[in-house]
Amino acid sequence: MLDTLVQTLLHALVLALVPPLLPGIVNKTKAVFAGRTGPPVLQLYYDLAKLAEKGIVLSRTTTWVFWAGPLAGVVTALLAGLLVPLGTHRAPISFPGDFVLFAYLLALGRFFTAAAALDTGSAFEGMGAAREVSFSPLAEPALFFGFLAAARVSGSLSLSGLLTGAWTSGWFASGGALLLVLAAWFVVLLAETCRIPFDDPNTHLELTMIHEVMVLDHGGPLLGLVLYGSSVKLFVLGALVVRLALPVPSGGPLPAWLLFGAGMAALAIGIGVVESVMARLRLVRVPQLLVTACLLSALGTVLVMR
Amino acid sequence: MSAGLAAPALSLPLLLALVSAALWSVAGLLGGGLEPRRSGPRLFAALAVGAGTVGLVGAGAAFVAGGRAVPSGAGLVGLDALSALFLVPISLTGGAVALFGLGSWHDGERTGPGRRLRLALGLTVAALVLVVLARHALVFLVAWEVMALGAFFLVGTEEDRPGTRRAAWIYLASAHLAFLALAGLFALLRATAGSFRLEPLAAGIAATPAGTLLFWLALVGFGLKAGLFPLHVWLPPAHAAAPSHVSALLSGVVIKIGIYGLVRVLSLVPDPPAWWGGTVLAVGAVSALTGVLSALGQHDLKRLLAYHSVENVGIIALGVGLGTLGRTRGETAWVLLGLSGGLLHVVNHGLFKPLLFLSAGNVVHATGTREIDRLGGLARRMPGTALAFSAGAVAICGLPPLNGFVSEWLVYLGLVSTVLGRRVPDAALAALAAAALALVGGLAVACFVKAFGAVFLGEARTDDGREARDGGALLLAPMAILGAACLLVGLGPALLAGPLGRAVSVAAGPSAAALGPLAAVAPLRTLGAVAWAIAGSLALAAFLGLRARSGFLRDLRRPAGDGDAAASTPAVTWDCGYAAPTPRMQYTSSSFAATLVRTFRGVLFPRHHRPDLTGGAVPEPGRLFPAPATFSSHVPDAVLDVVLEPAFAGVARVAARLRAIQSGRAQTYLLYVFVTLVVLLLTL
Amino acid sequence: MSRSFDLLLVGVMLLNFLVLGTSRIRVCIQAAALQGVLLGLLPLLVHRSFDWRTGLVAAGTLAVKGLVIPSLLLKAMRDVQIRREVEPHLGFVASLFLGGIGTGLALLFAGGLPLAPEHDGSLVVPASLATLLAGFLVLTTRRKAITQVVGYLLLENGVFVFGLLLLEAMPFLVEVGVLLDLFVAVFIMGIVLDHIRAEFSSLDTERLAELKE
Amino acid sequence: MPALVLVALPFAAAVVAALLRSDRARAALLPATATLHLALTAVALLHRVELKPGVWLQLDALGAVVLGVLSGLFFLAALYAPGYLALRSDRPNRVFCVGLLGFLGGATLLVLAQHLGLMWVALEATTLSTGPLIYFNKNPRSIEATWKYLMIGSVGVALALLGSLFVGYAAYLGGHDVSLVFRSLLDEAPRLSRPWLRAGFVFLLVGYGTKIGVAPLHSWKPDAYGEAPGLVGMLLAGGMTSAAFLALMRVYRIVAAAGEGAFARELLLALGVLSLATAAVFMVRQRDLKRLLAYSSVEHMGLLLIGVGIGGAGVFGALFHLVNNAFTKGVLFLALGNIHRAYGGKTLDEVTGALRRLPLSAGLFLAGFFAVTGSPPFGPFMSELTILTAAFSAGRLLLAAAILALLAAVFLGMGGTVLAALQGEPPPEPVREAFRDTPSRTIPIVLALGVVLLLGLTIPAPLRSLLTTAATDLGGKGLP
Repeated sequence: MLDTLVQTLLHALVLALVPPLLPGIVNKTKAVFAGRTGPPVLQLYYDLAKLAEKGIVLSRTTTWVFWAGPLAGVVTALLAGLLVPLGTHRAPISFPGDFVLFAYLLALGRFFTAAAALDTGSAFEGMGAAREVSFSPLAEPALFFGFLAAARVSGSLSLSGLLTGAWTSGWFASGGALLLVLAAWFVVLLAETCRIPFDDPNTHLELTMIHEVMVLDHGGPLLGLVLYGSSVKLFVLGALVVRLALPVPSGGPLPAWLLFGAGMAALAIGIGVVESVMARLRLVRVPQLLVTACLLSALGTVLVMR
Repeated sequence: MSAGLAAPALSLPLLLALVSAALWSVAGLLGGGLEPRRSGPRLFAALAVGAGTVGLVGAGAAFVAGGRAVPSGAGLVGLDALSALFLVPISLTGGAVALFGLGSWHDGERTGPGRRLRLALGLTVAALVLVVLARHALVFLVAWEVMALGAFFLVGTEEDRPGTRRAAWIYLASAHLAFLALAGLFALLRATAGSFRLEPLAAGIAATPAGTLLFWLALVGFGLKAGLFPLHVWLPPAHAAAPSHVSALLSGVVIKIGIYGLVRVLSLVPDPPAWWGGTVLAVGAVSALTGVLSALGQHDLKRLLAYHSVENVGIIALGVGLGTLGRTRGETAWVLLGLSGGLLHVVNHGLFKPLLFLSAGNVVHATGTREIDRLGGLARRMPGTALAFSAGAVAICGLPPLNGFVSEWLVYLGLVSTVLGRRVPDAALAALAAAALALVGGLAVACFVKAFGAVFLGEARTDDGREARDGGALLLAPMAILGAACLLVGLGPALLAGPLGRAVSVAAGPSAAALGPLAAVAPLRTLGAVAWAIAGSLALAAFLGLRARSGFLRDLRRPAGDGDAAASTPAVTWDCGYAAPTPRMQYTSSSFAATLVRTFRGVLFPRHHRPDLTGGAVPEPGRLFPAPATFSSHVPDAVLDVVLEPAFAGVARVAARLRAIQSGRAQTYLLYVFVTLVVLLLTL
Repeated sequence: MSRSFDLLLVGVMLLNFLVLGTSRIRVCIQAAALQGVLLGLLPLLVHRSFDWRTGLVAAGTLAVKGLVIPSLLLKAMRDVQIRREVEPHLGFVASLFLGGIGTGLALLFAGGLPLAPEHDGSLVVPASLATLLAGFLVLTTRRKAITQVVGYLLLENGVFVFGLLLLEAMPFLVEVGVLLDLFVAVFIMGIVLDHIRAEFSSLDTERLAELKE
Repeated sequence: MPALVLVALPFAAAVVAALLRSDRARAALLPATATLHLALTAVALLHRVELKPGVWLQLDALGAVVLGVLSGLFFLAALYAPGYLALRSDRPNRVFCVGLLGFLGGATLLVLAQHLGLMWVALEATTLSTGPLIYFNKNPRSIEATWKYLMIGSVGVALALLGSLFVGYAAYLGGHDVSLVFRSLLDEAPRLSRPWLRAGFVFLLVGYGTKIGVAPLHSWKPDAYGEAPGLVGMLLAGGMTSAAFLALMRVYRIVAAAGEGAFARELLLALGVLSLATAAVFMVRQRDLKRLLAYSSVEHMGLLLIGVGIGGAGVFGALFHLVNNAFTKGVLFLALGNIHRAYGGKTLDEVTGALRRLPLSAGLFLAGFFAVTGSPPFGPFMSELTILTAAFSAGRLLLAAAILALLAAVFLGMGGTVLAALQGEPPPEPVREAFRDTPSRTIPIVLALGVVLLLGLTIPAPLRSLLTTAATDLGGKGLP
């Protein structure tokens, strides 16, 4: 009981505090690849602290929706995080079919973020919003096929169950299928968190951006919320991939948490590597890549059923 | 109905329901027919609200009574949980719509249409109530046709406007086709079962050719009314042409009657073959996809909403199909989850779609246009409407914590338990359906971000909305009611477990006894708790945002311009420092959807009207600038405009050629007589 | 049935060919009239025992088919001053040819039907059907309204011929009724012809093809 | 002996009409006669007796049904007539009135006749008496229509005569004393000579089928209905067709009794389905409203044949449909007559927005349209449903499906034209005095619609038993 409580608290703390670390790792990796020193790993924390101090410049065009975007982005990402098991224990919130909630929470966040972008009435941000909501639907089936495959492997209907169970029984039974799903989910992760090859988080050519261009008009604390929210989203989706990929070692929580942490770090570095070695895709190519991801995880599902 | 009233054994709920029907018709006749000069509208609204309340009470009483009531009233009418479940949206939406109508449709210059409108409205809703109560084929058919014809007059209310007559005709044609199919269906039932009573059929009929014909007649007849792809052709034009509160009634209730009929008839069949459920499921998935895709391409706010009705009916059919498949396979979990998901979605869509149509109607009422690309920035002029629309949008996208999520979640759950099942074909079908549903969800979000953003956010693109205002309480109250209902269902799904379970056990037909409680397979309590958590944390965030920058609430009501320097610095949109942006530079809804439309051009057949660059567009020698040129694009209906119109034109041509046989010469006619004689003599 | 009876029937059939073959409307009408006269004589030969009913029928037939109707038509023809059936929809030779085929078919068809012993071997059925067909030919191929009326007469004559088989079966009232109807029918047609002439100043039915589809 | 009086009355009235001087008196004579005829009909319906052999004039169940329809329909027409004739006071109405009454007399005789030959005589009489009615408008179009009507009708009737003679000869060969009285024919049916009987039926089918107006023998219909005044169209579409159908049924009954029923039913089905198809083809984009109604009549006659062809409860459905169709056609033709008068035209080129210019008549026309296309709560729906059910019960799934499809096509064709005429903006008022709805010109329509509505809600017990008897006479059965 007490153990559960502790784990839950730990889960919440990790979920709340660790995410900004990931972009730092990613950027550091890219810097290394580029032969630069690069910003410190904790850079995002500094930025958030600074942004919290600033005032806000509000466009006269905007309404409450402009505020709702960043807030909803953060809240939904955090709530989604409560569904994904991190340590040995089940996630704080876990019930049959909670993966649907997981996906739809992210969608809720997307709804308000995109709406906030449109609230400014700027052509650029409208463009960004359009791309955001146009690409992510194509990623949804990939996500769900993965869930279905894992569910059929593990025989469980809840995220905690199917992510853990996938390992215990699945990898030996039908590893190939789960591998496909893993690949698909990695692509989804890159797409959802607006990473290369879908989007370049630190380009400044508005016409080519997706996520960044949506938040051009958010400043100060609001921008902080946006950055924090996207980092949480990265963390949560990453956790999904890591938990599917890694086992839960026996012998107490500590090794489990350590393994998980290592996995997340590895994932971040992996993203960094991808971003360093690949170029952005042309926007018209993006749907094709997403459809490919869908096919991959669909194939995985088929393999599982056989 | 008279027989129903005359009958001795009337349970209280049934009596209430019949009274509500009677009240509706009275409302129509008094409020519309013989109008006491100006008080007609008010009288109508009052009676209608009364009728709605009585109907709700009756439904509630039916649920309390256990909802397995045997048909009473001389066996002509009856009220069981299934009927009661459909009675809820009918009564609620009916009342709300009547109120809204009072707000928007009693201005002097439209009295003539107004009276006809109220008359048709009252009779239509009365007929709707009667349809769900009917336990006898003839009662069903009569009520059905009254409902269909009433809706025809409702759609044609503003027949002086361009396009309305065509829309009404398309509706009438499909309605009558549906009616013919149903007449055939019940004639077949009569012939096979030997009675016009809606009673369970003998086992084994489903396997016969008659059974197959029965299924197809039901699917076509009810599918036409429900607007399942590819039978949805009447929906978009009708919903666009009708007065907005009528559109709300159409999509909120009328098309659901198609679902009701399908569920009711399927419940009569003890042993539906697997391919029945599979077909319904597949049709549902296809409708959901095509519906949302076509919606993406629309520029007309109400057409867009209409296509979403196709989508949601598809989701409902998906659930129903899954439930039917479960009945065949004897999988209670599929039955429970599929049917309850479908039926709950019926109620939910009956709440948020009217909400959307009423707010859209408010916009149309205030701006006088349905063209999304002529609107913009209405959130500041019509905050109430904007709030209502956003709530409806969140709900219809199936996003937590509102009601749409609950029903879609149930359907997902059913699909996943099917995926876990033993039979690979079923599992594969379910997996495809689930993925399709996921895609649909994402696209719906895209579509409603577009609609909400383009209409309510940013700057006004034209002068249409300059003077727009929220309108009076009569316009806002119905939306408030519906929105509250959406939130209620979202937060307390467990409350519905009981009634829903009863309705499902009726819909599951003879095999119902085996079904366990719904809560056993679907943790609705947990879901409710989570919904509270989500709602709570969102509220908390809003509150914090409020505290942190006490500009939040003010921004809600703030007219454009004056800001609060202390809280936040007002400025123009930075827009990367772009100089002097004009409202017309905003991303339009068309460009917003362009990527997806291009991606799915294979099914959407988008049409582009490009300027002719070889002609006037290039400047002649003497002139410096090219002549002004226009570019426009639209997405036609994939069935009506792309398939049916050409097909009908072809048929008409053939018919015209055939008519040459009526040449006008007596000699030729006598020759026909002679030839007939000879041919018949040859048969000797 | 007596030999003279069959001879008369042969005459009836030959008159069909005359109607089919000629382009002169006067000849058509006179042929029809002559056919009427023959039909008037036939009943007298059916019965070995002459009774007043047969006499009346014979007289009526002679009067109506042989005299009144033809004279009506001749008058109409004179009024409108047309002599010939020009360019019919089917040529005269072809009409004759078809008429011949029709007569053959009639003989075949009649062969297939059983006859009472007393009627055995008589030409009644083939003659009636052949006349019927001839009537149809005229009705469907001729352009002048008058000619069509003649065609109708032939048709009726065909029916009448068959009626001979049932002389005693058919009650007197019906016989008379039939004659009366025929007479009135042609009379009304005559009136309409008159109106047509007044309206179009011609009896060409090509003018009467305005109502289509 | 009400039968004789029933027949005599209209003919006597016709003579009086011929002698009367004033047009108004003649117009007034019509309702009077009609009322009397209706009353006598009621009496006759109440005192029906079993068929006695050798009787020539008598009312059996089948006759009772048609006689009721006929008398009722004529009553409505007669109510409508004075108002209409007052409107057309520019032309003398002697021939018109005589024709109307002659038609009534002929039709009544036809219904009461229990003798093959007499029945034929009566039908020919009806044909001839209606010719002048079609010519009432005295313009080139109407004379053309009259000519075709007379030619085709007379030829058809001539064929029917030959058919009757064939049947007679079949009896003659049967070897008993030939009487063409139905009763004795029915009693002797098994001994009739089959080949002659079959041949006779074919001739009678073609002959009477021409009068009923089923495809491909319908060709005169659109012209006649199209050019005749509304109330004549109503009498033709509701009365003449029903009477001719009765004649065919009497023959069918003999054929069925002789054991050739299956053969006959196949022919009926073939012609019926063909009629439905033809009607559908010709209704698509039909611009002339009266011709539209004519094709609708073709369609419904086809339904009658199909009902009988199916057998069983279908026969009941067919007879019930005969009643419904007659009165529905009454609504349509009279309402359309008013619209025709108001616009001075009957095609979509002239008629638009009728609901605005002529709310009552156009509204009634719309109701009639819904009724005739088989929407509840109107009578035709009930009868069509009965026929459909019978088709399913007989296991003819394909036939039923075909009927449904053709009905759908018919609706699509008819609806397009009707709505185009009723909805929208009416053209500017014509210069001549504007036509308005008056009680005398609308009450008959309302009455007819009332009948149709009543029949849709419930079949009165007497009618039901009557139809059941008639159906059983024809080898079918009543509603279970």
